[in-house]
Amino acid sequence: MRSLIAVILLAVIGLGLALCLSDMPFGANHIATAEKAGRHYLEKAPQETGSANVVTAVVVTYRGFDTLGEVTVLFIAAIGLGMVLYRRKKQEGKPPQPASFVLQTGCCFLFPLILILGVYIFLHGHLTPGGGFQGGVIVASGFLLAYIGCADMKIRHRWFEATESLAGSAFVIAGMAGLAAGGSFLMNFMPKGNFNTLFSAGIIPIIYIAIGLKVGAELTGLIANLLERAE
Amino acid sequence: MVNPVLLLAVPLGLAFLTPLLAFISDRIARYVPVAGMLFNCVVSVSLIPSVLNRPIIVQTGGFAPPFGINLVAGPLGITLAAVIALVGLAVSVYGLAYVKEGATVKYHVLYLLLLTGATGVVLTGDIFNLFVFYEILCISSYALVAYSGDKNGVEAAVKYLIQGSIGSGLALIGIAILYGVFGTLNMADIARNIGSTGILNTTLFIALAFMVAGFGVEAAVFPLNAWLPDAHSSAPAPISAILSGIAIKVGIYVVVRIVFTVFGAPSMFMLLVVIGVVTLLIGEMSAFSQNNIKRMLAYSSVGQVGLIVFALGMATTGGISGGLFQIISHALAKSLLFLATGYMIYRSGSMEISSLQGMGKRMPLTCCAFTIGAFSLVGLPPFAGFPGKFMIVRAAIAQQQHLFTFLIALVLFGTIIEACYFFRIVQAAYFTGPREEPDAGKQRREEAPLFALAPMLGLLVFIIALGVYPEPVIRLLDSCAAELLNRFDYIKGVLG
Amino acid sequence: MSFLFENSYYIAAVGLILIGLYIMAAKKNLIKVIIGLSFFETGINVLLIAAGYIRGGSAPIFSHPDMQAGKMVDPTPQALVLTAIVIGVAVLALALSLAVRLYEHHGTLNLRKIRELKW
Amino acid sequence: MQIILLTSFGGAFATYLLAKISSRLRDVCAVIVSGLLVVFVALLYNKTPAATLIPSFVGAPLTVRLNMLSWFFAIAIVVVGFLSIVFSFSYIKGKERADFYYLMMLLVNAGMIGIVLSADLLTFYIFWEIMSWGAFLLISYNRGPALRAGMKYIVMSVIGSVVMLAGILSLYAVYETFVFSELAGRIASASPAYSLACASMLCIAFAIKNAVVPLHTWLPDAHSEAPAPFSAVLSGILIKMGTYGLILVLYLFVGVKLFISPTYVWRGFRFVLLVLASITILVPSFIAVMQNDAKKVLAWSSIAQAGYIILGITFGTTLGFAAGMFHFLNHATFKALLFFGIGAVEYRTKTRDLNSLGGLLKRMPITFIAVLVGTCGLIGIPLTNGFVSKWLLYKTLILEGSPFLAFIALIGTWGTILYGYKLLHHVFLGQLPEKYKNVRKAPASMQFVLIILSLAVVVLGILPGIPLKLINTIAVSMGMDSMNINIFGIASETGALNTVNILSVLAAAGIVVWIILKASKKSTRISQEDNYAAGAAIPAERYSYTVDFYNPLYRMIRRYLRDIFDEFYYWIAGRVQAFSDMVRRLYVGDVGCYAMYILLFLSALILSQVWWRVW
Amino acid sequence: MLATVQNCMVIALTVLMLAGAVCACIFKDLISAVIATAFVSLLAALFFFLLHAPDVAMAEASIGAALTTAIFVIAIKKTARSEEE
Repeated sequence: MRSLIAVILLAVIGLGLALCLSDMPFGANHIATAEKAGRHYLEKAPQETGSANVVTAVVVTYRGFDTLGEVTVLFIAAIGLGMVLYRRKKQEGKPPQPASFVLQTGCCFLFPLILILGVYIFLHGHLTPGGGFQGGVIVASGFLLAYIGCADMKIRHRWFEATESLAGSAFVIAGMAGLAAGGSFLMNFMPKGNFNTLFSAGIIPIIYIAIGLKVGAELTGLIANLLERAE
Repeated sequence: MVNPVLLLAVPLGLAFLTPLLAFISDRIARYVPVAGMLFNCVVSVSLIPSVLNRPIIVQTGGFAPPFGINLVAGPLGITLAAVIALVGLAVSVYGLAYVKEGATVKYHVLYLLLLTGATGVVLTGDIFNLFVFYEILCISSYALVAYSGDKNGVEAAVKYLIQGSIGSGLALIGIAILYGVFGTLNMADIARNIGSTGILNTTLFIALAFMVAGFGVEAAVFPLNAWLPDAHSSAPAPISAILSGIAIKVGIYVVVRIVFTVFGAPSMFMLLVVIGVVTLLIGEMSAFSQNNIKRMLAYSSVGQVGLIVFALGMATTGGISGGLFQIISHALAKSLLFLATGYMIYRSGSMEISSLQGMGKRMPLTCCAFTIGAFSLVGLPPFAGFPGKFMIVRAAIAQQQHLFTFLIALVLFGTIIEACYFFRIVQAAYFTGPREEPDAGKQRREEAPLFALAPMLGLLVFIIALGVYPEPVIRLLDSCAAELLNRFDYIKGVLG
Repeated sequence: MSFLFENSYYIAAVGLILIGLYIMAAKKNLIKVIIGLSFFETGINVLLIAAGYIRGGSAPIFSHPDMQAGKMVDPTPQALVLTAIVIGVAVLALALSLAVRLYEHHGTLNLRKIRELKW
Repeated sequence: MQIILLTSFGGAFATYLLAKISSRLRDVCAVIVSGLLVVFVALLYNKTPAATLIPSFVGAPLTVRLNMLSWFFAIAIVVVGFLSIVFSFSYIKGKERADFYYLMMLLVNAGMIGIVLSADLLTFYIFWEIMSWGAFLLISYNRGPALRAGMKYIVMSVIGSVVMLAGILSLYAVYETFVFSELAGRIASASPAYSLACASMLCIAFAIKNAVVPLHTWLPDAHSEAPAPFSAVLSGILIKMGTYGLILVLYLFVGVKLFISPTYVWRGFRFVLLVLASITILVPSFIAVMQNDAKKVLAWSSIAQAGYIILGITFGTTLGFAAGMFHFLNHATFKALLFFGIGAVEYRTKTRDLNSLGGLLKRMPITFIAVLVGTCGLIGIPLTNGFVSKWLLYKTLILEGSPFLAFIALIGTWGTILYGYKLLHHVFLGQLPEKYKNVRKAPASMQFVLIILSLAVVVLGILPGIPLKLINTIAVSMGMDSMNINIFGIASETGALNTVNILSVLAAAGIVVWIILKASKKSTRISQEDNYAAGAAIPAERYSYTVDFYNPLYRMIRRYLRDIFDEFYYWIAGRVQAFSDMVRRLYVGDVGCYAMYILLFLSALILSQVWWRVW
Repeated sequence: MLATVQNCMVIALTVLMLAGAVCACIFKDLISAVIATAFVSLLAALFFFLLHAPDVAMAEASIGAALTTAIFVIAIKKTARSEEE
């Protein structure tokens, strides 16, 4: 009964969406004119920000404020998860079963490689696809692997907390520096450098490093919290 | 002049720093929200005079509005930011005393971020940025509702989360449609593209419908508000106060901003009015026969939301400034009520109204605060609720339409019901319970601690001050109403 | 057929959104509901990216100096979707942690049975 | 003027704060404040100051002014207020939360002063509400059944103020002003339907406060459950704020010319008011006869007496107006007196049940005399002020050709005699129950109040010219004909009234009766125990008390005197409650359902657009 | 020709994706449902790639397909695995 009503309602909503989508045909060039933001980004991003990856330019500079908010959301999720799963007394759970030897060795072998990959991705965010988030997630998945595989690995939460706190503050401080130096928050006030090289694009790599570290630390903390609760 | 972006950057930075500070000492971390809100309070109040003439447009990243994200510190935004900071300050001081158990540092961080999210929503001029701040607000409130970790808190948080994420998802669909049609995310730019057609075409209307339904969840208008009674009644007292006082107001702000400024859709105004009345009636009626006091207050918030939406939907200067005044007075009064109730429940150990017996003797000051808050909500002079209700009714009658006459009758009926249940509680607090000899009362007095009383009394002073001399605020709100009504001024102000 | 060719991305997006909403409205199990939520969010992301696609465009990265800005897809939705994905995972993580807590309290995740707060 | 308001409000809070230091200081402060108010108001006699309190409050100034009408009401308020505070002295001593009690007493008083002083509807409304919620807190003060009474009162009061708000704002919507004097001129030219609508809304609001019959149900409970001093204020003054409001509406806004004009609309309106007023006299008078709670008797009597006032005022002629206004003043004195007297009895005996009281004549002589005087005034026995006003009223009714109404008013007076005597007898005459053997006299502060008011009743009865002169000035200022007043009454062809003549006639009659009594056989005193009981001594607890005093009458009229309105209101309240409970079921607690609500809302919006294109 | 093949492929992917979603809806075993979810996420990442959004594709693949699944599995481990009680 409920499913039926739901299907009917969703049919109506689907109809509405379809009507909308017929107004924005797939693949049409909706940013043809110059005053559209998308066109502006494509044409001006290399000069204005010095980043080869326009998406990165948009994420970090044009819509940097969004990114700050997004980092905050993740921060909230990490903290909120810790709060929800907070336990007054730390109970001693039974020690986790050690993983099989193959898994353990594989994890320990892969762990540094994954970390390096993650760091590479967020360092090259302004040049190649990827950036702070993707890199951070990859770092976190490395830690996930370590948690699963190397059961005896204990990383203290405080380090993650310190990292995310520092990285977050670094983001805000970079923004404030922009405000102080250029008169507007998150201003890309540093020299742009040579286009398409690692040391270019002003504060973008710096912010992306901060984001990468922060996202990595947050997601790791998140997983660690969940896992701890599990055992 | 201070840059309004600091209203967001400073609390954000403080929130990020808090875990570090907590390494040094938990005591320092506790005072971070107080510091952040104090800062916001000072800054936003000091900004009010300068934004009255023309809004301050703040660019981020140094890019001109349609290309970068901009903040629009107009009268409306700054006024709401000031209210948020003010109520936030009071509640954070209260939290110092109230929040003792559990992950206190995390609580304070989330609390500060919740208020930052709310401030961001009212200040931003970019619709996706609005969505992001809206999510900050929502997600931190999901987590905070479950702060105590008890059965009801977690259940309420789960329900809130599910409904809230459906809402934000729908809103994001609306934003996606708008972007697909216009290729821009700046609210002023979208508004300029929509123009002043009056009647929207189907696509735009559906985008609007998605956004109203989505953001309406946080605004708690009738069919979308089922999370509210659960969440408000199960959260810890300061969070209930913030949710009722601030969070739903921000939701209302978003809906109104979208309907008025972005779409300029006069055809939606009537819908708002009708939804408002229905919400009001359902909220007040549901509150009428509640035995759980926090749930009753929560339903009363639903009713008040209805009243506010009704007022804003009238789309006249009088109606809007009445609605905004009601937002302020309700924010003050309802957070006061929740704060007072928090300690009453703490002392009596039960949320049943019958357990409030004799509270007037046990905690006289808290009870007095509760009573005045209740009177203010009912709209009795000389408290802040009166000018708001008065202006709303005046604006509705000034419409001089039969429909409005009918609706205002329903609204007043709702007010009567509201008066009934609030007076019942006031009676229960003062005039029931064991009769005591005047001398014996001294040793049984268990007043709330000073840190909890101070913010209550602060809010009380504001309620009475607003009730006795509302004129400066009304003048401010009139310019807010003008900002909402003249969308072309807004567009011109942002895009030049 | 050409309709399908033209709009298959949209169909996928809308389909995901609707299935997600259906799961959220009609399913009893909280984990299922959260799965529905993740579909819903994925669907919106696909919708946004599809809306930003420009026929014949390339990825908005100047990996070679001779690339032209006119031949690129719109980067804005991609930035938005990046944000939306992260927000989505944040909500998801929080929801799952709440589910764990809920299970500890009620011993079930059946939402029809978890109805202490009502009326 | 501002000083008056400042004293009244500031004094209330000062009293409360001082009470935290010592209760002695509190009493002194309360008396000083209320005494100062009497002085201030008295000093303002025949002056017409005006002032602005707040230059702009929600877009309109808050202004106050004083004229003869408001002075007339104000002096009654402050005097009764002062006396009630003095009376409270011993009444409230030793009860819980006395500080709060004083605060509220003074606050309600301040609110009422504000009402009569206000020069515009907005100010009026604000003070009206302050008075209303203050009274609510005071009515609930006694706990127990008082809670129910308080709820009933505040619900009806809120309904009233909501209706009033609607009325005020309907006026504002057209004329864009709240000020009385500006409104007064403009309404006369409005369309009859519109002004009738506004006038009836305001009248409903005032009728609730004034307890005109279909809207009276809060009053009996509230009056009987409130603390005695406040009952006096409530009955004597507070409900008369409704009268003040009615006078404002009928004589100032509508204008007396229009009100008694023979147009269809206004004739009908006036007719309805007159009928309601006469019902208000008739039915409650007999319900009062039936009550066994001393304060309930007085409460119902208040409704009936308010009916006389309304009858006089709605009549619209100078004489009627004078009758109404004078009766207001008289009612304030003698009803306050009665409440104070019964309060004193209650204070000493801790009960108000008429059937268990009796024979207190010897124990509390001063109280007895006061209640006797009050009852005489209530009934309208010559030489008390009640006689004068009732005489004026009958005169008006008969002269203006409404003998039927006069007849109803007379029947009401019979009822008054019945319950007045019942009250007097049950409390003070008959046998003294054992347990009240040791009842002491009322405390001095109470006796002081009782004596003052008794004197006022008699003085006003002998020298009615003092207030009538004032009333005449008011009437003239509102555009009515003048009367020819002298200190002993009215000298005119139509309604000559001279208390000197009456006094002499009465004196003569008294002498005759006394002579007859002297000449006839001397009465013998008989001991209480000396009645026939088949030889056995009657145990003390078996004394015959008068329980079913008017049993035959009671059996006769009981059937017609159910308070159907009260039952009806309870029925409505029950329905609303049941319906609210049903509405609450909407929140089923299942989050899937809630998700469906959201989808339903969205799809309804989309559907309405796609199919009907409504937006 | 190439375009047609690609179009057909996209249609096939769409069908697969929706089928995966429906499967996730139907499966009583929550772990299977989560695997189906991961599959859908992976396909979504592929879609993003096809729509020339490599950044998003990376994010979706790493977050949607890997991290989310891990969190889901951990959470299911701590609660009940089967949908029915």
